Amino acid sequence: MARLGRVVLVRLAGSLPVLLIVLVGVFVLLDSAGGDAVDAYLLSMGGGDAQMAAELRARYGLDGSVLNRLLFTLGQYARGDLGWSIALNRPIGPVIAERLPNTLWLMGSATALSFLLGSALGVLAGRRPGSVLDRVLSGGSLFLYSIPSFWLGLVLAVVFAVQLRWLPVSGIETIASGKAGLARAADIARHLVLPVAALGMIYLALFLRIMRSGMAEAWGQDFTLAARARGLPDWRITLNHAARNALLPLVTMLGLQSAAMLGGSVVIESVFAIPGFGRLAQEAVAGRDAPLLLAVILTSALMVVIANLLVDLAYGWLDPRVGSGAGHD
Amino acid sequence: MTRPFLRRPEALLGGAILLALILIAGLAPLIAPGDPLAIAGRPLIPPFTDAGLPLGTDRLGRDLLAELIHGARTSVAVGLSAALVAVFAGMTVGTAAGFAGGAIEAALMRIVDAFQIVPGFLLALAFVSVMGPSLWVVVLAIALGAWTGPARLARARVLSLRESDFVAAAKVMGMSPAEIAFRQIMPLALPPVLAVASVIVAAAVLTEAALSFLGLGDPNSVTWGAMIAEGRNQLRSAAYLSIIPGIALVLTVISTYLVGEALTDSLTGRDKR
Amino acid sequence: MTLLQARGLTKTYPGARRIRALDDVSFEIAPGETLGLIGPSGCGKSTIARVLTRLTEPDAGTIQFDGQDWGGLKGRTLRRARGAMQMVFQDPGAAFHPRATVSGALCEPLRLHAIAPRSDWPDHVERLLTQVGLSPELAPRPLSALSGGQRQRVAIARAIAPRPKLIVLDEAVSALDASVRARVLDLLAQLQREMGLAYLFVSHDLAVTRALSHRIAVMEAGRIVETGPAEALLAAPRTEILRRLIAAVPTIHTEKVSS
Amino acid sequence: MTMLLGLTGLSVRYPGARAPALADLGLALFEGEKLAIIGESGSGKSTLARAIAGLLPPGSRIEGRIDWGDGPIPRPGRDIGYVFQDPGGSLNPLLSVGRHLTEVLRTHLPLSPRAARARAAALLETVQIPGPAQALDAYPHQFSGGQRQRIAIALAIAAGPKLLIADEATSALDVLVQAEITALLRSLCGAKGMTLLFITHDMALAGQLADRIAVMHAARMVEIGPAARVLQAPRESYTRSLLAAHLDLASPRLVGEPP
Amino acid sequence: MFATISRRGVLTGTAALLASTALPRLALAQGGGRLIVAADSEPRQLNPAIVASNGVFFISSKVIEPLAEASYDAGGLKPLLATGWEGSEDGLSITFALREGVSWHDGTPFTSADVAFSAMEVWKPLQNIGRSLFANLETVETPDPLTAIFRFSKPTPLQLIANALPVVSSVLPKHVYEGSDIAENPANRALIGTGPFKWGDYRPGEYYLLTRNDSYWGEGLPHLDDIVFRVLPDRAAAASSLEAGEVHLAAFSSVPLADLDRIAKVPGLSVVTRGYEALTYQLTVEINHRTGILSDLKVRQAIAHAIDKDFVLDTIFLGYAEKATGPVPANDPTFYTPDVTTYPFDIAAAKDLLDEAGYREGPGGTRFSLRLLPAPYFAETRQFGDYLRQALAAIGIDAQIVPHDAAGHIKAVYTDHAFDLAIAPTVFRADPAISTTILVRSGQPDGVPFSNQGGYANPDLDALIDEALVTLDPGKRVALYKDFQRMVTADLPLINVADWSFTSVVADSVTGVATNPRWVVSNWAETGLSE
Repeated sequence: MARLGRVVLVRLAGSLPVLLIVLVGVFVLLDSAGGDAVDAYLLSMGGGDAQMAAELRARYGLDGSVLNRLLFTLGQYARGDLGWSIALNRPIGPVIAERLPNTLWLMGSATALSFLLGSALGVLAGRRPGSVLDRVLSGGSLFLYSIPSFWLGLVLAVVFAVQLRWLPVSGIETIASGKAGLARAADIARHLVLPVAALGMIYLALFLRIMRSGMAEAWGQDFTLAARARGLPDWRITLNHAARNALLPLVTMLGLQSAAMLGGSVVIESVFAIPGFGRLAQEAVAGRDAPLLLAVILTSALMVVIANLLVDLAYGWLDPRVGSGAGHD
Repeated sequence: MTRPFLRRPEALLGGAILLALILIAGLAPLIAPGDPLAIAGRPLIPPFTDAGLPLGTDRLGRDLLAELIHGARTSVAVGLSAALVAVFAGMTVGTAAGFAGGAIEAALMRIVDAFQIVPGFLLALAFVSVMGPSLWVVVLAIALGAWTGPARLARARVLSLRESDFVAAAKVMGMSPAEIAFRQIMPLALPPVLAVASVIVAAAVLTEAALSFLGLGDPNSVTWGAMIAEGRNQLRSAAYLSIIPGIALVLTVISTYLVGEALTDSLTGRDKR
Repeated sequence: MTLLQARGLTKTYPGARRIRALDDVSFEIAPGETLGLIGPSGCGKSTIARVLTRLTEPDAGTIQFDGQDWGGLKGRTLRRARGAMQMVFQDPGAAFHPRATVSGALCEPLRLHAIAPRSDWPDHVERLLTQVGLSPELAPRPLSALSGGQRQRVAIARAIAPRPKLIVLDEAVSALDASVRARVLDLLAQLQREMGLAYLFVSHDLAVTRALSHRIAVMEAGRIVETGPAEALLAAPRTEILRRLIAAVPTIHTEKVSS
Repeated sequence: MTMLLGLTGLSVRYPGARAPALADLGLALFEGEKLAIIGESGSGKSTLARAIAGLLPPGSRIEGRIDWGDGPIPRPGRDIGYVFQDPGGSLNPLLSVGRHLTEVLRTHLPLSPRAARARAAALLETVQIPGPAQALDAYPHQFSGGQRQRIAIALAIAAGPKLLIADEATSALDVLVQAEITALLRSLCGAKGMTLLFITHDMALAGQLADRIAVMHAARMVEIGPAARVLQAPRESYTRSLLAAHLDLASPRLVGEPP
Repeated sequence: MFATISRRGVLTGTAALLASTALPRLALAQGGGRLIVAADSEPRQLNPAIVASNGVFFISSKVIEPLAEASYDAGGLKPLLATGWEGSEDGLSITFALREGVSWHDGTPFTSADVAFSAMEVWKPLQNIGRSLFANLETVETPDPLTAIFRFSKPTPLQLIANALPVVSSVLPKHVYEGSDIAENPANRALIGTGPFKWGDYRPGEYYLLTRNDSYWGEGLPHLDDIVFRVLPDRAAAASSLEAGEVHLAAFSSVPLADLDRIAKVPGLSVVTRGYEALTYQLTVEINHRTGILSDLKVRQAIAHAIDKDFVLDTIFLGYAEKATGPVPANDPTFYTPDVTTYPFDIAAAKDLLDEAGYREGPGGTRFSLRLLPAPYFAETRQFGDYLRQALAAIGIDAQIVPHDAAGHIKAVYTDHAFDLAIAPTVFRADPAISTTILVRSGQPDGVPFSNQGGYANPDLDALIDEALVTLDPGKRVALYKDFQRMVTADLPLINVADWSFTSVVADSVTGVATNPRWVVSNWAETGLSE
């Protein structure tokens, strides 16, 4: 366990230079923007005068040079302070802490759904490549894969929430319901059904296709032929040999896709009015809130790093050839 | 290569749709002359009710068919340009990293990592908001999130090819590194990257639509994404406004995937042989 | 007189295990001579082939070849000089660019070493093919359409095209079927007689090595443990590894049947 | 001698292939004998082995008859053991050696998990894997090529098959290891009375191991007979050419004295 | 025919309004309940005394009250915290009588000291509108706890101040703010006021919760138990939520206009257009007079002629707007005059004007190119941008839309002046002096949004604006502002296209809807839920 902890720490430390590149890049990008946080603020006030704008810029430290602001931000981060959001007029740390769980729930559920269902269906499709079942599943997944998620989300909302009224239209939980514990969890789960379906479908399709092609590849390899030669039952070869190996590229893909999934949740959060990271990023961009956007992007990047780390650990656990090196010698 | 490609019925179907689409995109000014954003009739004419405006009109009375045809042009252009930029940038960086090795490779790959861990859509969102949503900015924004794939692929391919016997043979023969790089390795590193390019094209079309959905499309040109986004407000009163471009979008993406898949199979298949 | 003189070659591959692939290896090759290099897998014999052809740089050691400091040559000078030392690889399928044609592959050395004006290339290709026992009609064919034996002959033709003095043969016949292998070995021996070539013949197969080599060097764990004239060496092995290698050669207990 | 297996007019054509991989082949295999099938690459020897084991890819066109002696049609794994050429590829890299063995054992034999594990360890001991108990928990990549092939053999014989097919089982191994595996196969067949079908391209190896030798060429069987007879008095010119191409330490050398 | 349909939409809306306003009188007993309202944005700053904007008022007006609220009754004002106001003859002072028995949500009594503090420490130095409106305010005297006397250094028309009261006079508790950094006081995020509702809870990105103030000064008020503002930035989501019954009210046209016809037919929902009269938006084409071409009046007139206002009303606003004749909307009862220069839709006339100005059609029919910057924060301004591009193309002007997001647009237009034409949603706030004359008065410093940033300078117009600002007599003042409208429409420093009224979609169970001309941004004390 201590070794695992060290591995995690080393990996996170290793990603520091990359995170620094991200930070500087975002800073430079925002600096070249037309309009700053004060412009956005004045818009929300319906106007103001020039002196007011100057006062506000001084108050939020927007009158310094890029380098100074960058160094100031770095200093803040070094002290573990995420800074102050100009657009929300609040410290950023608590804002992130509020929004992160919603996005994590959304992404986590969508990932779990698409991974479990996608890999299961992928095994079914890949069991007999070219069969009717395979064609139906492959074709269906291609169709799902091609549908824009926001469009799917809108249609799902209209059908299941507005017409049938089975599920709530939007939000992450019933507003100010005062629910707690299990009742609240059930409430959140109900709210997540549609967004998770809209976000998860694409990845379900993707994972199905990867699993299927992984299976197809596994069938061409010696060890599945060897398993047949050993007279193992069909289901056993499928699950224990072909599927097990086909799972590896899928797990790799899971890590690669974590960034894309986080990006996809931006649109879904917008469609379903879920106060998560994507919405926060949109607000930060609209409000030209550099510290907030920076924090959102860095946190996202960190989440992707952690997701990749988890995936690598899972990979190491699935594939004895990687990592440990311990064992029989 | 052609035979296994054409033998697959789904590849044939995808190819046919894609070909039709490219034809429509190329001939758009001839099929639907004039500005597609021009007001052509009463607003919100439903489809198939007016012979002159077969697909009806939108909120502002613009000809939906003309918009659709010109939208094909933008979608194809955005998809292809974004893929082109991403593949070109990725190939260049990936090949450079693969050849250079050492510190240069490490530095380049850290940059690739940086782009890879930032959600591409988030980056595109910020980029377009900041630079203003012109078509080129959108193309660049999409490419920004898509070039790392080709970069990694190209690098991996270059690394493995660099160690292969025929490269060693060329070296022993006295061939210069530049010639080995560009005449021997590059042509072979390209096919898998090109195969991925079709996925990038499809993803770019979808990303453009999503950006337009969030109001970050170029207002000077018609795109299917913007049409869907506009139509979503009338999703329940005039659903055709977003369904028609939606179908066009899904068809395009599906056909791109189909062709890409067939292409991948035949490209990688040839390499094996 | 020596053609090639290697002194103190040492090479350690980086990595967790830090395998010492070459450990102070020295040897010589005379003009027109075949030095056979034999040993079990992983003993470092292929590393020697790659170090000699400058595909891998040694950590230490010197190589004198053809009267110059071969190990110290760099860049353009090295590329010009490379015509004198050529190499044939184990897998005839992998040694050519996947899209090369026979004539394309054979023209490369002609171009790179300015062997002949471009207009004479077809004649050269024809002569080279004839020299390695192939029909000149194969010239326009893609290499992928040739059999393994034919491809290896093209590889040999490519190697002799720049008129080298030494050819490094790295398991050059190991991937071939027995009957093909015998004919390719015959070809190699014949070319050596005709052109005065020297070979470094790297192989794990003692019987094959013995057939083609004047002298044999035995390797084990990165070192040359035994060297000597082929017959004398095999007749009186001094090391355990050579004894085991000799014992592992399967023999048909019968008189040779001539065909 | 009882006949284990009889093939009559067996032809196999792979899906999409123009030429048959096996044409009109007849063969009788007797219980307890060791039959070597030799031939060069593409001669159809592996197709023959896979046809017998029922491992041809789906869609292959098979004509002719495969007759098994009395009793039920044998099942792969239980009645036929199969060892492949590549010892790495035939093992699932994600499963421990113990999982591999117990999986086969419990598929074919009514064993408790504990009993299966004990049997697995015993099997590893039979194939001379050091420390069999610990080896059960190790993964294929942690073993050398030779050890992996031993494990593959243990898997093939786990259920006590009557017939063991070794399909180029030693070709991918180092020369020194090759001899050990050959010896292991010989002793296993002797001890358990298994019939051995040994596929190889090496004449001498066939001669050392087999009672009878069948020679294959271009999808057909050209000659079959007792090993000594085929090697000493081959009837077919193809067999003779194979023998002529064989090299061993007694073969004539291709080079003279050092220049 | 199309036009008739959309007009009918307005009519049904008004009918529904009559029905709903009738209800509170019939149903005497109010059932309390929770009103759920869709909010499309979360203002960064919620203090209405500092930020006087509709986005802030929408939420904060229920908690913090102004001295007076707008009213449909004659006089246009309804007393809230002030019960009366009187100006001196010389225009140098205004005396407010304050309501008795009012206390802050924390129990402290409300006094004239709070008004004086708010005026001198907040409205005058900090408030976006108050900074100019109260520029001449010198002191506020408090002779007793219920009297506040505002003293000005220059004559200040009572009419202007009275008209501005609902917008600028939100009163803050002195005891909470005194001695603190007012702009950063925590009470700006957890408001403390005198209003019918108390600050409850705020979950960013999710909701604001306001709860009933049991000790409100209005007898028997408020009717509701609490109000939840649910954050729904996506307009389509707002419509769906209404239909699904998750939300009772969506204001400020947050349901897309195109969806209104359908929504109006959904049982239980009504479309209401009243309740916005005192905060009319105008669709305005801002013109950069620094651009040589556009400094030519003929070109501006040509552009005005090229705009088919009927089309704009019917297609973009679907009938939920009126044609604008000038800088004062027609629904203003006091200042509006129809007697101004008008520019009927006439492409031929527009082309002639351009020819006269010397801009002839070049090859391809194009005369010149312009940069067009539609404000991105309203669907209507964006759509009008699309339309204007087409309308200008018809007379040979090639307008290229330069897209920006909100902040980028503000900077491009109001700081960098990187535009030729811009499309803005300007607001008329009951008196031209509050936020309208600033749109054409010269001498505005760079970087001030919603002010004259087009470089327009007309000494005559400036003089008229300045004169009106110190004219005390209401009759004269009104006359001056009518001249103002005539001058603006004649010289076209900007082009007013449409007076744009917002719509609300309200569940039929909501009572007390649209009871005053600023209803959505008023205190909702009389709003309730039936059933």
